[in-house]
Amino acid sequence: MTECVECGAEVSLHEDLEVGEIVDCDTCGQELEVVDTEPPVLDRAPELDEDWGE
Amino acid sequence: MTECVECGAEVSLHEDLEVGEIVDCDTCGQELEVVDTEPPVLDRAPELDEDWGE
Amino acid sequence: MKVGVVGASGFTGGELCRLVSAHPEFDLVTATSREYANKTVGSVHPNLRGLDLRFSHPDDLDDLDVLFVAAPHGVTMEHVEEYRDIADLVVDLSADFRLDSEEQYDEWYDGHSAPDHIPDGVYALPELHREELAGANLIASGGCNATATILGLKPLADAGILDGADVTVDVKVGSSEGGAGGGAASSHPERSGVVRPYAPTGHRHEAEIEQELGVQVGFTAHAVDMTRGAAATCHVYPEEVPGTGDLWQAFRECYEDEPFVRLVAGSGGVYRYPEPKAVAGTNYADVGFELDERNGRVVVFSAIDNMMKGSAGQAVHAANVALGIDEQAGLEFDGLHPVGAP
Amino acid sequence: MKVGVVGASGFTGGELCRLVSAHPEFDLVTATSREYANKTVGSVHPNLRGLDLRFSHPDDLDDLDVLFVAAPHGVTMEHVEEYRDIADLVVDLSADFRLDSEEQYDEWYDGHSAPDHIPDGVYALPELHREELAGANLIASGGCNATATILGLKPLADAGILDGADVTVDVKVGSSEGGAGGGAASSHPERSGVVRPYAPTGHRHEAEIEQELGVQVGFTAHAVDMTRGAAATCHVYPEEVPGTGDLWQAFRECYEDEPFVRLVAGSGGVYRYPEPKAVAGTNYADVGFELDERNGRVVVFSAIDNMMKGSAGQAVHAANVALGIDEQAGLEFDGLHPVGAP
Amino acid sequence: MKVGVVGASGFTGGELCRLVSAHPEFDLVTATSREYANKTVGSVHPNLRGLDLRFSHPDDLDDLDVLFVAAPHGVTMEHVEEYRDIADLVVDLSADFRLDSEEQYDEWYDGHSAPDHIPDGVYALPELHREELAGANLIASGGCNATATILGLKPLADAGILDGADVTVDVKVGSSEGGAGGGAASSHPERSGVVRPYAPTGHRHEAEIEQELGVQVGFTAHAVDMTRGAAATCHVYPEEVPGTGDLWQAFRECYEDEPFVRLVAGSGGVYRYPEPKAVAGTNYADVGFELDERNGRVVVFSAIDNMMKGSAGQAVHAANVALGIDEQAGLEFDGLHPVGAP
Amino acid sequence: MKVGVVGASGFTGGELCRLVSAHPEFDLVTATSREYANKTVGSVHPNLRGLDLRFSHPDDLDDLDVLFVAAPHGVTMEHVEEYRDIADLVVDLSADFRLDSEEQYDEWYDGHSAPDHIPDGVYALPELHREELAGANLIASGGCNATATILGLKPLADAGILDGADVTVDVKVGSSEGGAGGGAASSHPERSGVVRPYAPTGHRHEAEIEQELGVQVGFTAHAVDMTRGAAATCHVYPEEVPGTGDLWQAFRECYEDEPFVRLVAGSGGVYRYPEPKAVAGTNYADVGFELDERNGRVVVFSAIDNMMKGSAGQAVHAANVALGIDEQAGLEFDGLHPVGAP
Ligand SMILES: NC(=O)c1ccc[n+]([C@@H]2O[C@H](COP(=O)([O-])OP(=O)(O)OC[C@H]3O[C@@H](n4cnc5c(N)ncnc54)[C@H](OP(=O)(O)O)[C@@H]3O)[C@@H](O)[C@H]2O)c1
Ligand SMILES: NC(=O)c1ccc[n+]([C@@H]2O[C@H](COP(=O)([O-])OP(=O)(O)OC[C@H]3O[C@@H](n4cnc5c(N)ncnc54)[C@H](OP(=O)(O)O)[C@@H]3O)[C@@H](O)[C@H]2O)c1
Ligand SMILES: NC(=O)c1ccc[n+]([C@@H]2O[C@H](COP(=O)([O-])OP(=O)(O)OC[C@H]3O[C@@H](n4cnc5c(N)ncnc54)[C@H](OP(=O)(O)O)[C@@H]3O)[C@@H](O)[C@H]2O)c1
Ligand SMILES: NC(=O)c1ccc[n+]([C@@H]2O[C@H](COP(=O)([O-])OP(=O)(O)OC[C@H]3O[C@@H](n4cnc5c(N)ncnc54)[C@H](OP(=O)(O)O)[C@@H]3O)[C@@H](O)[C@H]2O)c1
Ligand SMILES: [Zn+2]
Ligand SMILES: [Zn+2]
Repeated sequence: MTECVECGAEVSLHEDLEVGEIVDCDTCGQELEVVDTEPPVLDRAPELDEDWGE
Repeated sequence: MTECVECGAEVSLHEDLEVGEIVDCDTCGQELEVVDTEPPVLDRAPELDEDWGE
Repeated sequence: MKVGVVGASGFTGGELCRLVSAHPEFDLVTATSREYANKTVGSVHPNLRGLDLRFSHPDDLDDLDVLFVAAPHGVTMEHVEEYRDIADLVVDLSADFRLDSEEQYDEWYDGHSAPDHIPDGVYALPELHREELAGANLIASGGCNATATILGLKPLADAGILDGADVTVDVKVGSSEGGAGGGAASSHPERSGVVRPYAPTGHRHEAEIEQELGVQVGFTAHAVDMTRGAAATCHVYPEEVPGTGDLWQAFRECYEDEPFVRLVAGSGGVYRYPEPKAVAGTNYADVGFELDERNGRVVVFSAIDNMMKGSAGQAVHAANVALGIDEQAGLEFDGLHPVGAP
Repeated sequence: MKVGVVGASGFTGGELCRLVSAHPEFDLVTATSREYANKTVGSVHPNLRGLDLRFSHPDDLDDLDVLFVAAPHGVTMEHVEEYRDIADLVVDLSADFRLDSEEQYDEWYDGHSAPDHIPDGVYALPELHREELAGANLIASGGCNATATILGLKPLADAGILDGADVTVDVKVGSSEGGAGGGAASSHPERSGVVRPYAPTGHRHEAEIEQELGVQVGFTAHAVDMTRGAAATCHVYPEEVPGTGDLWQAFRECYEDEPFVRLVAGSGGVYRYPEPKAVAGTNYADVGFELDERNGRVVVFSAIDNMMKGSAGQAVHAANVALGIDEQAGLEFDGLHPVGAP
Repeated sequence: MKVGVVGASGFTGGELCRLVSAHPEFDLVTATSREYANKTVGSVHPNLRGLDLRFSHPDDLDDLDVLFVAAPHGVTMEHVEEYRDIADLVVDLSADFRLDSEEQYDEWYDGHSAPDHIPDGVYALPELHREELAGANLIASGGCNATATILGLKPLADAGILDGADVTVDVKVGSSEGGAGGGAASSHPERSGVVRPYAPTGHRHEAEIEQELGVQVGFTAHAVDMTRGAAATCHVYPEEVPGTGDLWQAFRECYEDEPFVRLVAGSGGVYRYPEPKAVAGTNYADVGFELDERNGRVVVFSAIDNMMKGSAGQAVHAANVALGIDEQAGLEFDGLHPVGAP
Repeated sequence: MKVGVVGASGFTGGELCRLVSAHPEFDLVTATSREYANKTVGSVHPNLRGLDLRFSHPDDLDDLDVLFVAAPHGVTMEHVEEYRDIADLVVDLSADFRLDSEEQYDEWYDGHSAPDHIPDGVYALPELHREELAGANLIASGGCNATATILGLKPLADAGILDGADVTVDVKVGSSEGGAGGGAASSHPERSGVVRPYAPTGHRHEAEIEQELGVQVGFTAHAVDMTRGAAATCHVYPEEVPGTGDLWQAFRECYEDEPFVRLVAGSGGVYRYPEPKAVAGTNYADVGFELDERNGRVVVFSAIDNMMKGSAGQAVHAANVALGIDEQAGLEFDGLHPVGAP
């Protein structure tokens, strides 16, 4: 069990976690990148903004 | 000036026409493939259907 | 020319005000409304905020060159003497003078109170009646669903393809067709997102269609979620199935010199067939077709803006013809892209 | 029962997840997506935020009681051995097992890669195949336009009214029919407010309709501005025109015991005929009709939610029948009023 | 339990009929309408066609366990004695018993005709008044815009972040908020596609917001093109700008045990923040926020279905609490995806 | 004058083609598209079917009097030497030359590749820069949200009411703002019916607003269900609350001679305040306000068509000014009524 860096909730993780994988926090929905696996460490995943004309 | 194979209208063509180019008929909108250039010969271009779930 | 509009607070009346006020030969001098008399036209029609005109009461009409009447069925027949007295040219948008004989009114409507004027009425579509319109002084603008249907089927009628054919017309229309009033069924929560059969059978536009094309059609209209627009899908099973070339020839012969009818069929891209949003705000009728060889069927698509080619635009077009003005005067707007549900 | 959904990130797949997870006898244990593997199902389908499940890859399917496959045409035929190995009951939403013979696939699709399984496929509509469905282990959920059409015309077919009749089907559908992908034509600016002929002729659902009803129909589909919903207007010209009483009898005989077909015709109020927004979110098919004596025509209206009766709901209904569960289990939602363009 | 609904032909009344009739502990025995008395409930609400119930006149109310009143403001205060006589629990959806004192009614409404009952009224939101609701017998369901606002700002209020803060609330609502009546402004042609300021200032919901949160807000509401839904964007400039972690803590503390409030913020995909269509048909309030460090601003988003959490759902939820029933009974529907403009 | 449009297959590029081709002084000679090179302009923009012009490749630009560039950010800065070589006047619709200094680009965008040209760029709004525009040869058309905001707040800025005021801008925009591309979030099923916060904080238009008004604003934008249109609601808390008379005076002073800004506030009828559908297709900005005495707040409403006043219309207007042509040339269209969700 690892804490979400965005909202602080615990994020449930599946087993064969790999570095670089993206999971989402089920509380706040933040996309999290797995930066380490033993123990699992999560960081905010780079965001892809919607492209809106301006 | 070449006739559109779909509607029979004359299709205005630009100069440096190349075989394989796609132009559209300005009467009926049919996409036409240039199959020969001297003289220009046009045929129906292969259609790309919209993908509709069914 | 001094031009007036009766029923100017309504939807087609507002559209007429818009067209007349921007028309190079017309001066909008009178716009009537009983409910909004003395208010500015722009207070009802926000697009006409720049217009320096107030509604007047229909009882106070003065001499005019042209009078457009955009009131419900029955109003013009009641006032036709008065209107023709006031104006050299009366263009009526209701059904009051669309049919050729009193008998037809008895069959489809509730009788006619001014039958003597029926013979003077010319059906407004220039694509069918350009010659009779020249010099006419009573013009009956067609029904919007009828207009879409007639323009879609006319090339087939002319080419004899409708002779003995089974014809079904399935129409989809926007909410402005109901006019500015509107009860529960046209409230936003009930009317949004519908595909609602509103005239499954017995629609009175069948009368016009039959009169203009000489063919009886099974007609059904559905309300769909748009404000402007009418689209007719005509399913035709001819006795003898024509080829695609025959069809193109029929459509081109019919319309190649028409300024307001465009052939749209078989093109690539998103807009392959006629559809109402591509003509919204314009006086165009887009027509096209597809051949269904498997079923021996010709499918004709026709799309108009019911506020324009289906009413106010058709009326101005016919008036232009009647008055010998450039046909396209005041009707040059080409529409918008992208546009959502206009 | 352990239930899985392949294609769960798509529109019908998401609907299946919704239905399965709320179903009293089903446990949603697997939902596949290649693109969103490891993400929560709720990240794609916001209505399923409460679901404690992440997408898995379709290669990692485990043993299941029921597998629903909501992938594009061709996927199930490619994997059918594997799927039937994994699950006792496979319910496929694509067209892969809808038609009765390899020949039909050759005619309407691009051939079939698992023809040996074709005979096992049962067409999912319980209204037509309740008995074959009991105990089936390969079910082919019908096309949405075909479903609307078949349910509308079935009473007339059974009553012999279609024999020798000319039949035209004019369909209006919402944007979810195109699935979750979507190119330029389904972008909001281009797709809003349309009445767009998207399949004027040659629609592949004709094959199913013909197979199920034994009648050839002229079929045309239009995209209209709604997300969920398909409405079929069937214009039937019978050899002998029936009376209204005959029609009511035909419809009532056909559907009076059907839990998911409602007769809606001639009622008062705003909602007089079937219309898609009145069935949105539900598994109902509303069907109704009107007689056009003048033109010797019967007009049949049929409305469904393409996500439900037209796909996921039909699939669950058929699975219920196949598994001997209460037919209505998991399909009790009655829809909303008012509702805009759902 | 025997349950009745007054105003059942209206929008929130119809929603109550839907919820009550599917509720495991409730029996819908009476649904009143003056206009449609003796017609089936399904003739007005097409989703309730399966309901075997006809409208009765409100004068003919019999003994009930629970009475929901979904009539315009003023009706309940006029009949409150009678209603409380008839039913053990009266749940009123109007503003008649929302405010704590007669003075407030004098300030914001046109006075109160049954001030003695004011102290008995409990504001319905269980998130704020769960304890007072237990055993209440007069419940005042909140305003929909107020509900969206209060639920969005409550965590900040509790955390002291609103103390001394400037707060602006910019609301966007659907057309069902206007009820089933509707004049010209809510006709489909005029109401479609709008972003229309309908209550720029002085909205009466400010009174409830102030009462429940203890903070004065600048409030502006806009009509937008949807039928169901209310979205509040709250722009808060706190005296001291909190960090994102503080905000998450405030929101989680407030709502982590609430069955009907979900935190939605910062997620990926299409649905990153609360939006009304993701909660349409459900009793959820989705709330989320974003920190604007540059401007020292906290932006809070809150989205509800005005027919549900904003009225009928809130009313049933509160009744469940008052009656000691499972809070979520009858409110389990999770909504649809995809869904257009519900 | 010979005029070209780069990016003519896009939304603002198509609008420019429409405006230029109907402009009395302009000749549209070149419209570029890489994707649709050699196809007719009408195949992409159905409203321009009558235009006898095919797309050419942007590499093949010839000498022009005016070049409009409607490509994504970054394209113009990359090609600015070439464009200015080819054309006497370059009007760019992107953000590339809107800001006054390289530093600002570094802060808000990803740096600038042609900083030497920055000083030449004139911000296009004639309401603010009419004098600098006269004779300009590099014009930067403003952002649509920025335009709506700037025009709404300018009178308050000029009157000193913004000095020390807290200002929040809550914007609602249509789907055409995203351009012709569009991924999942802008597909019709996902984008319909939304009230979706898409830029809760940190919108880059804040830079322009700050530059043009000298005031920092808390800015949040929401996608709503329309195609054309942007509406800004500005909530202003001035240090000293002005009276309604002061406000009217500020607005009238600012705009009474402006051909494209209309004051709309407090009128009766359905359209009381600015709203985007009343300006759809036109170059008007409608602005209005309401005073909230209770909360010491001025609420300003501003509505534009993002395709017109928010981009292509503003660009043509600025070009007219720069070239000394009648300001309103080519921009006379007054919009439609009724109109749905254009
Ligand atoms: N909507 C369409 O798509 C369409 C298409 C083709 C033809 N038409 C025909 O055009 C006509 C007008 O339709 P609409 O949709 O514009 O209707 P509308 O919006 O309801 O407007 C009708 C107008 O007529 C006025 N009016 C009513 N009774 C009158 C009377 N006795 N004398 C003078 N004015 C009267 C009303 O204004 P006041 O009450 O303020 O005087 C009202 O504004 C109808 O005949 C209709 O069939 C409409
Ligand atoms: N939409 C309707 O109204 C409707 C009605 C009746 C029947 N149907 C049928 O239902 C099926 C699904 O339609 P839809 O509208 O839901 O489409 P959709 O939204 O495009 O979803 C299709 C899903 O299939 C998955 N997928 C694609 N290729 C796959 C493969 N090779 N293996 C496993 N999964 C694959 C995709 O997910 P990933 O890429 O993430 O794996 C995608 O989410 C189609 O056969 C359609 O004809 C649809
Ligand atoms: N719509 C919303 O989003 C919303 C949200 C929160 C609260 N509310 C509140 O809920 C209440 C109902 O709103 P609504 O939107 O459902 O309105 P509605 O659709 O207009 O319905 C009101 C119903 O009340 C009935 N009614 C009117 N006067 C009555 C009387 N004197 N005695 C008995 N019944 C009477 C009417 O039915 P008959 O004429 O057939 O009897 C009508 O169907 C209002 O107080 C409203 O403020 C509404
Ligand atoms: N949409 C609005 O409301 C709005 C408002 C104000 C300002 N703007 C600005 O206006 C510009 C255009 O926006 P839009 O909404 O019209 O976008 P759009 O619909 O996506 O169109 C952009 C067009 O630019 C062309 N293009 C792309 N890269 C190019 C390149 N390297 N060289 C030449 N042409 C290129 C593309 O055509 P091909 O790929 O076919 O060449 C495309 O059609 C953007 O800078 C935007 O920020 C837009
Ligand atoms: Zn989190
Ligand atoms: Zn051609």
